[in-house]
Amino acid sequence: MTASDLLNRLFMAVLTLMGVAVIVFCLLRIVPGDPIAMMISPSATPADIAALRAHYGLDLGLPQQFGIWFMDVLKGNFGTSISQRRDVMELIGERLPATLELAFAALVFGVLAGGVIATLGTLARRTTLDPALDFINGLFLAVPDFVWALALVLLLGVFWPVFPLSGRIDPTLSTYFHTDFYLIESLVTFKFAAFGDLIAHMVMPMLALGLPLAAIVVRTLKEALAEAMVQDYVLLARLKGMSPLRLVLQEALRNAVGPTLTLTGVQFTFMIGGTVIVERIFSYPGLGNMAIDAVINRDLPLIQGIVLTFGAIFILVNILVDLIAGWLNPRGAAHG
Amino acid sequence: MKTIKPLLREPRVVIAGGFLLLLLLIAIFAPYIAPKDPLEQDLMLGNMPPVTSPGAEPGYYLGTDDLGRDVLSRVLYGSRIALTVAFVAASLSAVIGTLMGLAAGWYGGWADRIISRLVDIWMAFPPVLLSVLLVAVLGSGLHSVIAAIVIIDWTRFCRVVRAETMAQARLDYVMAAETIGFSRSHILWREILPNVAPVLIAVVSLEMGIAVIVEAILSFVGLSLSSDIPTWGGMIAQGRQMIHQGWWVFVFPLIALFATVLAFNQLGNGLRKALDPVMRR
Amino acid sequence: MSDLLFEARGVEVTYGQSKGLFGHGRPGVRVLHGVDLAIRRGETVGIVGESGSGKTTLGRALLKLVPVSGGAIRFDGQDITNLSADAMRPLRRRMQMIFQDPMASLNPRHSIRQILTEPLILHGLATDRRDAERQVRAILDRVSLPPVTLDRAPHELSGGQRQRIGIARAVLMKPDFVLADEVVSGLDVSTQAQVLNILKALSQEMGLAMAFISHDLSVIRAVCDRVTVMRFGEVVEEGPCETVFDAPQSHYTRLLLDAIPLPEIDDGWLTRPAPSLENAA
Amino acid sequence: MTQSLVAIEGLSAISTRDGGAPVLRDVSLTLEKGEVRGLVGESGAGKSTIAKALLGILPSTVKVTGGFIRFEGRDLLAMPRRELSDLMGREITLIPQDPQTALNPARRIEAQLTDGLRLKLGMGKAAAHERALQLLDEVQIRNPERVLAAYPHELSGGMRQRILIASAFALNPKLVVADEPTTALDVTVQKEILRLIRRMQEAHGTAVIFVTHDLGVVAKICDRVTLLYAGKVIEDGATAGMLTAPKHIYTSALIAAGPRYDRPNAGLEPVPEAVFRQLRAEIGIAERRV
Repeated sequence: MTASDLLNRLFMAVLTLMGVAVIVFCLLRIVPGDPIAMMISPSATPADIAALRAHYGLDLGLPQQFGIWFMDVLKGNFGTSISQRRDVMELIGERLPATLELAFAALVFGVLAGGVIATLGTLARRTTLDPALDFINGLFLAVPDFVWALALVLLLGVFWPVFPLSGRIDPTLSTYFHTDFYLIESLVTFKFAAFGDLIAHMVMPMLALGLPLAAIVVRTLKEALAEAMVQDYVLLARLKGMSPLRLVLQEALRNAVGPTLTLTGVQFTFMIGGTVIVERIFSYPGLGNMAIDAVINRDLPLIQGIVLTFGAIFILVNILVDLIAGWLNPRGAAHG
Repeated sequence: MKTIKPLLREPRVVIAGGFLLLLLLIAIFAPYIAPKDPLEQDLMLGNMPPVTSPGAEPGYYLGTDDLGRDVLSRVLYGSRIALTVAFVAASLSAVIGTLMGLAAGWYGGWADRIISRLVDIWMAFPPVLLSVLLVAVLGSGLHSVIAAIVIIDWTRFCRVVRAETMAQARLDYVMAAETIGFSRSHILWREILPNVAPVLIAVVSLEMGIAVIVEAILSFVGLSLSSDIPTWGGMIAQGRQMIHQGWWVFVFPLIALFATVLAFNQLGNGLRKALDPVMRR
Repeated sequence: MSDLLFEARGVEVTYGQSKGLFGHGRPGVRVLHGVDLAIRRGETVGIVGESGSGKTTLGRALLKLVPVSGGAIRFDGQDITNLSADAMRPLRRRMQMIFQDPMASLNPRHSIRQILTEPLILHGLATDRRDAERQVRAILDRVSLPPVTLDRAPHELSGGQRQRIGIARAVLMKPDFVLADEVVSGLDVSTQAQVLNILKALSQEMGLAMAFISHDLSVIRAVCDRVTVMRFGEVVEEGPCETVFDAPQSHYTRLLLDAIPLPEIDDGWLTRPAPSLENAA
Repeated sequence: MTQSLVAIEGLSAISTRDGGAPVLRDVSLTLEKGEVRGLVGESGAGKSTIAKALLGILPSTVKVTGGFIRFEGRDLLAMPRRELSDLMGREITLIPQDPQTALNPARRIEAQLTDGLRLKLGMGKAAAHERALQLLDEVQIRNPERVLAAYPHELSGGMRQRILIASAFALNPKLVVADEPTTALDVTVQKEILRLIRRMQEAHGTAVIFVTHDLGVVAKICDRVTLLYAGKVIEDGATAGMLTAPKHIYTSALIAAGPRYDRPNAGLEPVPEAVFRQLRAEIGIAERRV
């Protein structure tokens, strides 16, 4: 990707985010149910309500509301949450690290598990293990994160209760954290008890998100590897006496990661989207869980802030994936 | 007839299709099959386990929930909502998404630029959050659930159809049709669409599975339908609350959900393989 | 009426040009640098060159299947350089094309009957379906294929059979001009001879003008009246076959001819130095 | 009588995918040290299957049903896996058809060219580098250092094929199997590559099995040639003899079918259906269904 390509991408990203902003703004103005009505006491007078409406800018016309809100967003001001009466950015800042830690853990799990299984499957080509693996993987591909999460609740939470069913960390473990990246912080500050507890809480949501990703990685990578393995260069390397494992890792893998990476990037964004429901199921205090509460409470500023945050993350991931793919592919320069 | 035969040779199509057909019959004839009224409460018979466990109440094969409602009947009735949402939402989003995808992939230019940008914007929303938001906006009820799914998932068809149309458009048979003098729209509908159809049909089937899941998620969050109507997602949410008192309220609708999604998925993949006319050499 | 059917002057084609929002966009690659070509009625002109010579692009530019960025193309006295796709359509019947890969150029979802009869009906060349069927059967006989072929799908035929369908589709339109792009490069020698003979005989019977693109000078000599030798998007040499083959003027043509291995023993051929060339690649 | 380098005796094989259809029918041929032997035929003749059998890389869908392939007297088909893989790449090597797919796009030329030297001969990095430079010089590549550091996509098709030839001759093999090595190339490049293969073969005293469908190429590079049809040897002998005085009617029909730029009025005679009928009768294939 050349510098001007990157500029183009960034410009498009800004356009997309603006589109997201417009849509979410318009959508929220037609929400039935008055957010003000939910936050006031029954004894409030109409004057109190009007004052509150004016306070949140709800008495202005839609275009003005959008204009004011959008200018504020550009300044990094997402407004104040109606239900929690706190700064939206602050709330997001508190919850986002939990979601990011979960998503990255699931990404690492999915890619590692998928990569290892795809490599083993490729080594086992032309044995009975291979079609069996494809069949099982086909089943895994069909199960979405929501169903995984529920199945895990049942299996590892109830029938064989090895992992805690909800939350991010045991509240009795009153460890004080300086940042909201608990997992990373506990690791670098050697708080191993906290680290272990964080991991135990994370295992189930991570599996629910990571298993579908792993299945996709297995399929894509295996197909790409199979395609590479029948190329003449692999045949020549085999004739030169290269071992099967080296054939896969050295000859085929590097040519197979390109297509896999692009697809994994797309799936990663889907997976971040999946955190919303998975966090809900495990009462994991992340951004997605807060988002659903915000919708239920009709907390417009908070919803807007969260949706834009998710949008920005998705777009950023996509650009990153393109950058990595361009850097991995030595032919990219010749094509550009 | 010519197209049926290869379908029957694909085991995934036969097994998954057979299961879904059975499910459809159950949904249609639920009032005749279900042993109890799914809404009938009997607080004396709350939290009864399935018949295999000790202390079960005869006649309540899969046990009862905390309000004494028959789990089996509720699971059977739940298939009605699931399949309605699956068929209606998937067909509607398929029609909208396919039209958009064909326009973008074949006519290109401004149509493509606008549609692709729309899809990009759509892809920047987390789908679950957007569906929750949409149902909040539209108000709960079956129509809202279907509308939310269509509004979100037309992009899935649009992306697949656009990419496939562009791939087909590069093949020589399209250029051949052009040299013969067929109009652009003739080439699109008569030459390209039949070749896009296998992938499209497969995605429709996959989308049906996704729609079932989305409905379940919305019910789980408590936004889909009123609790009077038995839905798998609603039962799962209810079962999740009382999972330590009785696992059966949670497990059976989950199994029904899982089997249905798996069947739509396998049917889709089987169809994609069976409908490919050319065995690649 | 002029006896010139196709006339191309200074044709330029540039691929991959794009405008970017930032920077300069992509300049694109120019693959044709001002090519002249003239094809008379009833005449077969060979276009020969190695990979990257632009021969295929030239053929497609004549038929306006790729955008032309410079020069002018006249067909039967009419300037078609800037005709829109709609304005081109009535002319399409008169200029047909036979493709290199007959599998890719036949719609895999259509039967041979559909592929051959639909164009006849589109252009009103047949009064009704029965008339179309009659004409199609006659042409099948002419390309030595049995009538049962009509009910086959493209992938059920062999390569040589498919290519004969390709020829049949082109000549059924009773065109004035046929573009044949590497039509035998995928075929075995025995099949190649049959296909070329059919093509040659049909073009003579129907008084067809033909542009015959090939990398194989021997094939060109067997089929063509005149030949244009191309290299790097330019014409290197042009003339009647006897002149170009028996007394080539350019070094490049001589180099090409010398490099062809003839099936006869010539011990010195391998070691003999090639005719000198100023800028050998 | 001295022992032939390669002796194929009564080799038969079937395709398991195609309902057990024979792909090789009782094929016998010999190859002497240092000679270039052409395997020629149209598609489906089985020439490529023989090449793959020699390299021990038959696809899983092809099953050998009888016969031997002896390399210096040892039966390749019965050889233990270990011994076979030691032989391949050292004594028997391959020049593949398509230089586009025969070099790994993700690895530099040096790594790919020295694989064999390091894996089979256990050469160190520096020694392998020296040998690679020598090899590139042998196949007339100028500025070899730059080529060694390059990725395949930075080189032309002809250049890549030269590297593949250098790689095939790197370990002084006794037999090189060239599987349609010039089919994907332009005609001017083809001539250079043919010349190069011949020169390398003579310099190293290597025997070459040259698979091609082009009788012209056979005429220019092969000492002897075997013509196949549907997995059966139709004619076998010195190249000059076969081209000037073919013994089988199919051979002469095939020669007459090819057009020639120097004889505008000859060639282009389709192989008569009677010839195919005779071939099928000789081989024992049932009449084709239409």
